[in-house]
Order: sequence, then C-alpha cells, then structure tokens
Amino acid sequence: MSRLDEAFADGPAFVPYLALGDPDLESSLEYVRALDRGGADVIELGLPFSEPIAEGPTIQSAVVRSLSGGMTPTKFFDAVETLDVDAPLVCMTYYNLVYQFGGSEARSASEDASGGTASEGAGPRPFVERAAEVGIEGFVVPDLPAEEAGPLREACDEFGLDLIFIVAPTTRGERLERIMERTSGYVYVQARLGVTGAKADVSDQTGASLDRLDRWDLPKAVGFGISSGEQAREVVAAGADGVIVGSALVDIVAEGTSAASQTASGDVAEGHENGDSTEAVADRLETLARELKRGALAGAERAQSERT
Amino acid sequence: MSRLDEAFADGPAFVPYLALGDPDLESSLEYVRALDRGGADVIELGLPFSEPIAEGPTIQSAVVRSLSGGMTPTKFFDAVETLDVDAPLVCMTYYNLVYQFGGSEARSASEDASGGTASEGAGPRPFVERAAEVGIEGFVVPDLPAEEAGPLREACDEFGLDLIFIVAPTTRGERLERIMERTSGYVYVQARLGVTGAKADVSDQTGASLDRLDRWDLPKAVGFGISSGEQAREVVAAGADGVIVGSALVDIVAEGTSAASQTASGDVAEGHENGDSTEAVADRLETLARELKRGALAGAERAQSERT
Amino acid sequence: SKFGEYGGQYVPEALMPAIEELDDAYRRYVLENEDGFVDEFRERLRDFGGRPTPLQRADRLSERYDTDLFLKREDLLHGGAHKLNNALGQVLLAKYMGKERIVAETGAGQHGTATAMAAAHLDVPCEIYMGERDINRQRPNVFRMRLNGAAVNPVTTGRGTLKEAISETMRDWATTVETTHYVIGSVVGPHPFPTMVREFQSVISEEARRQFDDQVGGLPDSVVACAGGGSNTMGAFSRFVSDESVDLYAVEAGGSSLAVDEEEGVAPNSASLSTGTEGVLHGARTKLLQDRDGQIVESHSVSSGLDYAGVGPELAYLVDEGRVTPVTVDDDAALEGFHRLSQTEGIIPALETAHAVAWLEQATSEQLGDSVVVCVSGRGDKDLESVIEETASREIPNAPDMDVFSGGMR
Amino acid sequence: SKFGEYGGQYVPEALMPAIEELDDAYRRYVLENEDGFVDEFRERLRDFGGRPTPLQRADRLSERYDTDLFLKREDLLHGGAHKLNNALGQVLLAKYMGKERIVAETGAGQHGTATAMAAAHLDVPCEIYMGERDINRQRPNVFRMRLNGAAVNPVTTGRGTLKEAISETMRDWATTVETTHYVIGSVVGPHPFPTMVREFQSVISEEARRQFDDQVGGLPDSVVACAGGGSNTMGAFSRFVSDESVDLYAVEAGGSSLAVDEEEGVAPNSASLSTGTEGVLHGARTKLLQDRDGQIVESHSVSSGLDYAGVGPELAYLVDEGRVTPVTVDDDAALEGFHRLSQTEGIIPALETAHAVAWLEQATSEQLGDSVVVCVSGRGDKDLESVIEETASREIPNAPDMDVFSGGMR
Repeated sequence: MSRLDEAFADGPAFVPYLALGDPDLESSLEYVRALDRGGADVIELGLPFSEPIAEGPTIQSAVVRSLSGGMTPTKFFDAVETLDVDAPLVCMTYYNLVYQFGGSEARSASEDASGGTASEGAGPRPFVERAAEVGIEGFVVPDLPAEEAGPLREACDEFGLDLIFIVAPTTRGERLERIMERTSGYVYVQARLGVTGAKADVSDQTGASLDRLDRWDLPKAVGFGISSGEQAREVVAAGADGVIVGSALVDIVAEGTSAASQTASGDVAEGHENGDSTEAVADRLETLARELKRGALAGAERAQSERT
Repeated sequence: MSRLDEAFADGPAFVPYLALGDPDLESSLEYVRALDRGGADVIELGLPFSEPIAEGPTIQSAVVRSLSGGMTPTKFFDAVETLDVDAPLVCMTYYNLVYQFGGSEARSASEDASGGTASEGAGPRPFVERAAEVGIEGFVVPDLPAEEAGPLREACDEFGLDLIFIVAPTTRGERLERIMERTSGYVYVQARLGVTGAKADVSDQTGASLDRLDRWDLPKAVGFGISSGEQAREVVAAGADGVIVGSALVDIVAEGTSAASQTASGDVAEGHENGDSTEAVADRLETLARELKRGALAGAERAQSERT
Repeated sequence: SKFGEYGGQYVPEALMPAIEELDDAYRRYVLENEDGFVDEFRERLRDFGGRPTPLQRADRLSERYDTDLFLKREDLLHGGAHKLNNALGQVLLAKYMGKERIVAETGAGQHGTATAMAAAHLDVPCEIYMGERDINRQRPNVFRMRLNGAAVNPVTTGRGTLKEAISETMRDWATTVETTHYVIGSVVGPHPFPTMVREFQSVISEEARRQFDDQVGGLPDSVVACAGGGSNTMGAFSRFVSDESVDLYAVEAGGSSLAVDEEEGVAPNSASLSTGTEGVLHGARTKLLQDRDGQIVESHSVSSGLDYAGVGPELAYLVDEGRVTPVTVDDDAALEGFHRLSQTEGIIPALETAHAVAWLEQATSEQLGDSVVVCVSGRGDKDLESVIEETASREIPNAPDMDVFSGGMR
Repeated sequence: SKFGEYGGQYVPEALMPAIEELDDAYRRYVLENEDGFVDEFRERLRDFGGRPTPLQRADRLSERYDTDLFLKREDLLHGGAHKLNNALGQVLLAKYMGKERIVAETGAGQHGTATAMAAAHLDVPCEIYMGERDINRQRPNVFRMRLNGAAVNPVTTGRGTLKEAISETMRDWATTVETTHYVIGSVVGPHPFPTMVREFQSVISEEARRQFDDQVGGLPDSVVACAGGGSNTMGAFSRFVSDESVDLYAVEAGGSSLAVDEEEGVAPNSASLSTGTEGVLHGARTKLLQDRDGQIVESHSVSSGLDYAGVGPELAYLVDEGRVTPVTVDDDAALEGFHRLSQTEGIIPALETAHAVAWLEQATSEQLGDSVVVCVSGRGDKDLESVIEETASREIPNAPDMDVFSGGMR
C-alpha cells in the first residue's frame, strides 16, 4: 500500500491543489504548509505548463503567474525537496514537461554526436527519478490518456510512484477498464464535463460515475467544481473517498495577489493593513481547508449512518 | 459664302475661344468684347457640358466654373442674343446638349401622351433654330464624328449655319474625305494628338496635316496648343488660314478669377489694386489677342514672300 | 455598331482611327480567332482566371422563394469579380494589336484591379486613372493595383470620381492613341466597346446555360443580374437573349429615391434603365440620368460599382424592345440582401450583387418562375468597410450586431 | 493513429469518447462513403467551393527560374484560401454525425472565416474562439465571420492569440462534447484530426497530379508548399508521397532568425520542422518550438497564418523519413516573394504563400528540377495592411513606392 492509498484509509481524504510558484515560490510554499495545517490528506502540486488545455480560467491564470515568476521543473523539484509537510505530495502537470525533463543534456550530447539533428526528449524516466528523490508520491497528467501512458507507468513502477488517471463522466465500458488497470494511488473522478473551475452545485453525473467505479477498490477522489464544505459533504455522502479542490483555493491566492499588486503601486503598508500579506492569504487557505475537510468528514458520517 | 468663310477672306484669321459664363456671365461677355476689340475674326463661344471629354484641364476648369455659375443653353442663347460684336460667332459644345435642347417641353408632352415612358431628346433642330435666331453662325461639336452628324448637318443646312469638323493628325484617307464632304465654314485642324491646352512649341504634325488638306479650298484653322504670337506666326507660315486659340486665353481668365477669389476674403480694394477687376482681365485678353493676330499676319507675310 | 438607335461612336475625331483599328482587331482576333486569339483567351481565363465558375444551387434561398435558385459564382473569378473576363480579354487583344501600353479608368477600383492583374500577368505596362476622392475611399484597391505594378494616376479635377477619371483617361488616350489601348471597364463607350465587352463577358451566360442544362435540364425561367454600366448584366443575359422563354431582369440601384433633384443636379439613384432618358455620354447614345438641358446629373448608390449615370446601349435597346425588364432595389433593401446571402448561403456578396439578391425578396413568384439563375457578380470583401458604416446608420432588420465594430475596421 | 512515433491522442480523458466517435465517423463517412458523404462533399466542394482550382503555368516565373513552373491556385477557392476544403468537410461530417453545433479556433482568422462560411452554407450554429489581440489585428476577418452569422468569442487570457484560443476551444469542447464538433483548422491535434484534415485537403494534390499529367504529362520534379500547421502542405504533398521521383519541399517561416531566445521564451521564427524538437502539444506528439524544459515558446512570422509553434505530426514524420525536405524563408525574403508574384503574375498571394514563392529564389536548379508545382495556398487581400506596414519598415528592393500609403489603408 502506497502512502497515497494510506491517506484514504482513515476516512474521507481532502486533496487540495495549488500551482507551485503562484504568485511566487516562497509564498506558494507557505500556502502549501497552510493547507497541510488545514488538514490536507494529499496535496496536488501543479507544475505549470505553458499550454494548460485542461484547465479553466482560474487555474490557467495561476499557471501564467507561476511561469511569469520563473517557475521551471528544476526549481519545482528543488523546492519540493525542501518542503516539510505531513501530507503526501502529488505532482500535477502536462506530459511535455514530463517527457522533456533531463533532455537538455541528452539533447546536447546527441547534437554533438550527430552534428545537430533534432533530438528527442529524454522520456519520462529522468522526471520520475527526480520526483522520487524529492519525495513526490505520484502524478496526475491530464493530457496523458491511458493509451499513451505506457512509458510513464513503467517509470513509476520502477521508482515506486503512483500514476493517477482521471475518469470523466463520459468514460465507460472498455475505456474505463483500461484506465482502471493502469491507475494506482487513487482515481481522479471528474465531477462534470468541462474543465477545472469552482461551481456552486454538485453535478448529478458524480453519482453515476461513482456507481460505475463501485467494483474497483481503489480510492475515488472527486474533483472539478468543488468549492465549499457543503459540496464536499455531498460528494462524500454520495460515495466518494475524497474530494479534490483546486480552483476555490487558487481563487484565494489570486484575490490576495491582485489586492497586493493593486496596492503595490500605492502605499505598501496598506497592503498589509488590507491583510493581503502572504500570512493573511495562508490563513484564509487554512480556514477554507478546514471547512472542506469538515465537510468531507460530515459526508462520511452520513454515508456511514446510511449504511448502518 | 457664309460669314465664316468671309472671315478668312482678307488674310489669316485669328479665332479665339472662351467658355461663356466663365467665371460669370457678365464678365465673360466683357471678355468676348475684348477679344473682338483685339482683332478676332471669328469667336468660338463654349457652351459648357458636364462631361467635356475632349478638353484639357484648362478648359475643363473653365467649364466647371461656368456650370457652377449656373450657365445653361437657354442662358447661353439669351446672352448671345444681346451680344454686339463684329466677329461672327461659333458655338462650341457637346452633342448631348445639342440633342436635348427643346426636349424638356417635347418630353413632358410625350410623357403626358404615353403615360410616362422614357422620351427622347428633341434632336438637333430646335437647338440650331434657336442658335440661328440669336446670331450664331456655326458649330463645333468635338464628340460628334462625321458618321453621326447627319441630323445636325441637315438642320444647319436648313437654317444656313456652318458645321465645322475637326481633323486630327491621325485623320487620313477615306475618313478625311468623308469629313471634308460634310464640313463647312472652315475646317478645324488639330495641331497634335491629345486634348486642348497651351503648349510651348508647334507640332511637326501640323505641316503634314495641312499638306493633306491642301486640295480642299475650305479655310484651314489650326488649333490645340497655340499660345503666343510667335506660334501663330509659325502656324500661318506653315500654310494655315487661321489660328484657333483657347487655353492661353482661358488661362488669363482663370488667373484673374483665382486672384480675385483670393483677395475676396481679404480687402476688396486690394483686388482692384492688383488689377484683377473684370476690366483688367479684359485688357490682358485684348493684349494677347493683338499679339496673336499680329503673329498670324506676320506668318501670312512670310508665306506670301516665300510664294513669290 | 448600333443597337436600334443606341450605341454609335460619339468621340473626338482623334480617337476615330484607333476605334476603327480596334474594331478591325476585334473582328479578326475575337470573332475570327486569328492567330489563335480566342484559344489563348479561353486558356488564360481557365488557368489564370479560374473558369468555369460554378453554377451553385442555393438550397436555403430556393426554399425561401419556393423556386430552384442557382447562383452563377463570378465572385470566385480571380480578383473577386466578373471584371477579369473583360480586362483579360482586352489586355490580351492589346498585345495582339501590338500596343505597348494600357490605360484604364476606375471608380470603385474593381475594373482597375482587374486590369492591373491582367496587365501584370501579360507583362504590359499599365496606368490607371482614378479620382482622388475615390482613391481615398478605396485604398485597398489602390494598393492592389500598385502591388500588381500599375501606376495609379490621381484625377483631381471636378469631384474626383469616376466621371472625371473617364474624361482623364479619354484625354490620355487621345494623346497616346497610336501606342496605347484604353481598356474600358463596362459595356459602355463608343463602338466596338459595348459589343466587345459583352462578348468577353458572355462566357458567364455561355457557361450558365450549359451548366443549367447539365444540372437541371433545359433552360431556367429567369435570369437576374444587377446593372450599373451593365457588363455582368449583358454577360449573364447574352446567351439567353434569343431564348424567348427566359425572362431577363436587370436590377438597378434605386439608391435613396428614384426622383431626380434638378436643382442640385443629383439623382439619388443609378437607375438609368428605369428612369433615364436617351442621350449621348462617353461615346455612345444610351439611356442617361440627365437634367432637362442634357447635363449629366450626379448619380448615387450605396454600391459604388453601380454608381454611374449611364448604362450600356445594348441594355437600353433590350429594355426598349421589352426583352429585358428593368427593376430597382433601394439602398436599404440592398443591404438586407447583402446580409441575407451572407447568412443563408455563406457567400458574402459585393454590394452590387446584393441588389440582385435583394430583388428576389420583392419579386413575384410569376416573375421568378420555377427556376432562377442569379449572377453573383463579385465578392464583398471590398465592401466590408462600407457595409459596416452603412448598416450602422440604418435600420437593417437582419444585420448582425455591429457594436464590436463601432470603431470601424481598424 | 500514429506516424512513426508522432501523432497520438494526448487529450484530457473527457474528450476521448468524442475523439473515438469522430474516428468512427471518419472511417464510415469519409473512408467508406457511408450515406454518400463523399459524394455530397465533392459536389459541394465543386459548386460552393469552386473546385477544381486551376493548375496554372506561371510563364514569367518559369522563365526566371528556367523551369516549368506551375501554380496550384487554392487562392481561387471560395473564401480565398485552401482552408475551406477542410472546414466544409468537417462541418458536413458534423452534420452527418448529428452534432448540433460547431466550435473552432482561429488565429489570423482564415480558418474561422472558412468555418463560418461552411456553417452558414450548411445551416449549423457556429462559434469561433479568437484571441482578443488577434481580433483587433484581423478585424475584416472577424467581420466576415459575424456576417456569416457566427458568434466570435474573444479570448482574453494570456496574450490573447492563437494558443489561448486553441486552449479555450478545447475547454468549450470538453464541456459540450456530446452535442458539439470542434473543427480543427490544420493537420494538428489528436488523431483522427491530422489524418482527417489531410484527407480533406488531399484534393489539392489529387487535382494537381491529374492536371499536371493532362497538361504536361507525367509527374512534376518537385512540389513546393509553405508550412505552418501544415494543412496546405500535406494537401499539396499527400498524393505525391508515394511517387519517389517527386521532391517535396516544405517552406517554413524563418522569421527574423532561426535561433531561439531561451531567456525570453521566444523563437523569432515558426520553423518547427527545421529547428524544432520532439514533444507533445495540443493533443499530438510532433516537432515543436520549445525551451529545454518543454515549455512552448512564442513563435513569430510576418505571416500570422504560419505563426504556430507546432506542426502536423505526419509532416514531422515525413521529414524524419527524408521524404519531405524542410527549408526556411525569412520575413524579408517572404515580402520580396509577395511582391514578385504580384508583379510578375498578377496574383497577390497570402503572406503564407509568399514564403513558398520566395523559396524559389534561393532554391538550386537541382532542387527545382525541370518542373515545379507551387501551392498558392491563399490570396493576399487579408494581408494588405500587414504588407504596407512591414514593407514600409524594411528595405524590400522590389516593393512598389509606398509613400501614397504612409497613412495606412484608411
């Protein structure tokens, strides 16, 4: 049993997401610690890619902020290496970054050897190796379908990491089988069609998806659109083993950042009076984390009581 | 022998052109009188048409000024009727005005009769009839080739008027025969290809054209580009029976007009001090007329001395 | 050289030899295919011009008007309008005649661009006269001509529009007639231009007639084309004229009103066939917009390509003979027609063409008959700017929301 | 679904069922002509689109390069570029699949206008995503889409250009995938798009191959096409790929330099085939312009239609196999090519096409061989504004005098 499976063992898991480096590396590490304090069971850390096709506007903006701040895969891993939190960490990123990592050296070598022909990415192994070194427990790669995941799955197995796949409301039949065969750690249940983003209601599709997944033992974490403790409660009550929350948390970071940048041009002291210091944002994140965790627990109690 | 033939009988004729109504009717009548005083043997009066395709920029501008001043065929004839000058008058205009004249009444009648069908112009007869009444001796219609001139020729014959055709440097052979058969009064020898406009030199083409016309007795008046007494002398020396001068004279009117309109916005008295009153412009026209006439006479003397 | 009493050669004597020379060349090269002129012309029309253009059934408009409606797609010709048929023919003819230089006039710029393209293609120096006001209103077309290597000569006399450009081109030609050919852009001007331009444009009806027979069988009940000078009109009608069963509708620009303001010398329309009277303009006797003295009045249309006070003499004749029925569509209706074709068929027409399309809306089902061919004379890219402005200033019920374009195209 | 190691389906799981459904529909309708899809597609391409387009011998360029040079005239296709071949095919396929709605992304606006035209023609609601910055730069194309009844959704994220518009369209599709078809505009994206778009565009080489054989006999020695995403490239090459004697040249935008500025994350070119490295972008493994971390860098070209950091996976494969030779033409040379074709052949090309034309100037006579087919992917009307600006700011020896346009096009 991996550390990720374990995180789901003692009741419903709260799985928050943040983009590392948003709005800057130091602040975002502070925010991760706040989520940890707020009760996170697993933390998904976004390594930003320039073309985040699966993300909604909220997370896309976080990605842009992080990239503008100079985030790179190397800095990402270096930062994670220093991070001391209780919750196991999952890296969420896009396949091109996984595929290219470590390729610059390989590429230079091959260019030397072949006189400048275009070289190939180093493949997923160096990325996984480095992730394992710094203490990452698994990956979510939203643009990597099961069909293309062979090499990454192998590397994960080699280094003992989990590879988490996303199951959409439209995923059924053979596709579902194929995905579930390759998934480990937990399965990411996409609550609705579309992209990431906070929504006010919980989709009907969630229940149907969970029903389809009933026969697999793997923990089922539901994401896409969960923003409140109440929603977390509903989702867990509907049978989820955990809730994944991203955009609602990123919104807090974004608001703090935009307030800070608005006042940056005026009196710096005002920014602190407004409570938009890193500490204040971290506090707010911790507060929402606690609410979400409480909601998940409440949902589990209701599910328990219904079962008994 | 018509009054036009006669005008060429006593030596070389000086045939000036002005657009009636340029820049206003009263001034232009004054200018016509000045040309008459200056020795004009025939005067070509332009009746302005909105699309003067055979004219250069100088005369086109005169046409625009005259039309802006409200000139119409009816006003043209009424004005000519009051004009008391020695030189016989030729009307130079485009065929559509000749064709439409008197048609408005005819048109209304036909519309009444036929319930609004498009009617036709009244044809050239009413125009010629009215011209004869007011003392016009002939016509130059630059867009009416000999082939289309039947009806106008007939009307001219009926009322005893001349119809003057233009012979171009490119007119030869059968075309030349056809034109010369239909021409009366004098023949307008176009000195060069192109349109009306003052030029600094006399075209080589003139001599060749005059040679081709040698076997016809009709007076040959050369026009297009003659602007000085010297040029008039050369043309007549080369065998012409007369010189037609338009643009050089219209230039004087245009300069006076533009000087007057420039000062109109300032001190009116200045306009008179500058000598741009109608009288001053008339004086200048008379002066140039005298120079041109003298040139023509000098040319005739030389031609005479060469012949003896 | 005449169509009834219409047509003729009312030009300065200096041009007559050139016109006779052209008439002779037209007979030999175009009518008798001397030196294989016609073969080369047809080949270049195909390979350079993109002929044949399709005859496309317009499914949604057919349904709307309960008839089989076909579009003759001259908008797909190189340059974006039927104009190239004529420009290519005349520039090629000028080459066969040994002329070293081309001049042409242009108003909206369509004939100028077609001529500049043809001249570049055939490697003949080319100068285009264009009124200064038109130059400022039609900058993309001016630029296209310049790109094709043509000189564009601004005409500053008068109001600086098409009329003045025509006069100025006539003047150039009168000066250079021995080495230069004047490419007239429509079925107007002195003989042989109306006949020759009609023959170059007749490929439209020649193809449409054959295509209709192939695709449907037999002949259409009616043919509809917009009419300014009338070159796409005669092109679309020509090969159907002797088919008495085919009704021919020439759609003129009704502008803002069919009345003439004699005081101002303005006809706020370009409907010379419908409202004009006989007269002589630009070398031919035809129907004109003129005042009672015979002065040509200023015409108007939302479509600058229809904005001309005269019309081809052959069309005037066919109207008098009852063979062609002139009808009018006003500015507002033309804009509606523009939006209708854009939305229902995915074809953005020239504003000229939009008049033909718009008339379908007011035609009776008897007029249209069971099958109609509409000549799509050109595409609308050139008119986008005008359409934005004109649509914004009117109530056009079927126009898209224009707010996003309140600042114009840039 | 792969071309060697290139291609694949790197998309969010939510899209996979739609992609499988599309793959199935592609096989049935396009490959097996179920319900007569292919017949209807061909008919509409002919009647609505104007196919076949000519294969025109370019006499003056042939002389210049001492070879038989032919132009495949996709600029004459309805809409003014090859884009309609694909847009019409996909919108028709969406109808056959029972989809109720079309979405598409567009950068320069060419694919957006083609899609909007096809959607209007086939009466399917259509929404086009376009970066806000692109909207401001390409207003005429935005207006054309609006005229055809399409909604144009501004994308304000990021820099507001093509990349962001693609992401936004993917998001729309991920949300509405059950009722909506996403019309991808080039031979990029997840399988089956690269194959399907290539098949829709293959009509270019299918016609060119037959026309060359009819007009000249046999096969050309080389085929030249510009390459951005690569849809006209694959369309022009496809039916010649198995003819080993035919050399295939993909002309990429060299921009201002072939180097990548890793500091700024900018490649001042769009030469992914020539300088890119393998990676995964927008659903497929292919050659990309990326930094050493795998972040996609900002590409650049004077031609916005070539300005893309990726390229079709099949092209990447054919380059690796040595079947296609990638070459580059920089911004200045492309502008020269633009002016050269405009002046010598009377065809104003798109700036994309100008790259293909420009390469002829730097090609060796061995590369060109005795006969060359150049794909004229589109016409240049859309680029007039850019050409004025870009030409004015550089030394382009063969450009016409631009003074008259110093104030821009208006």
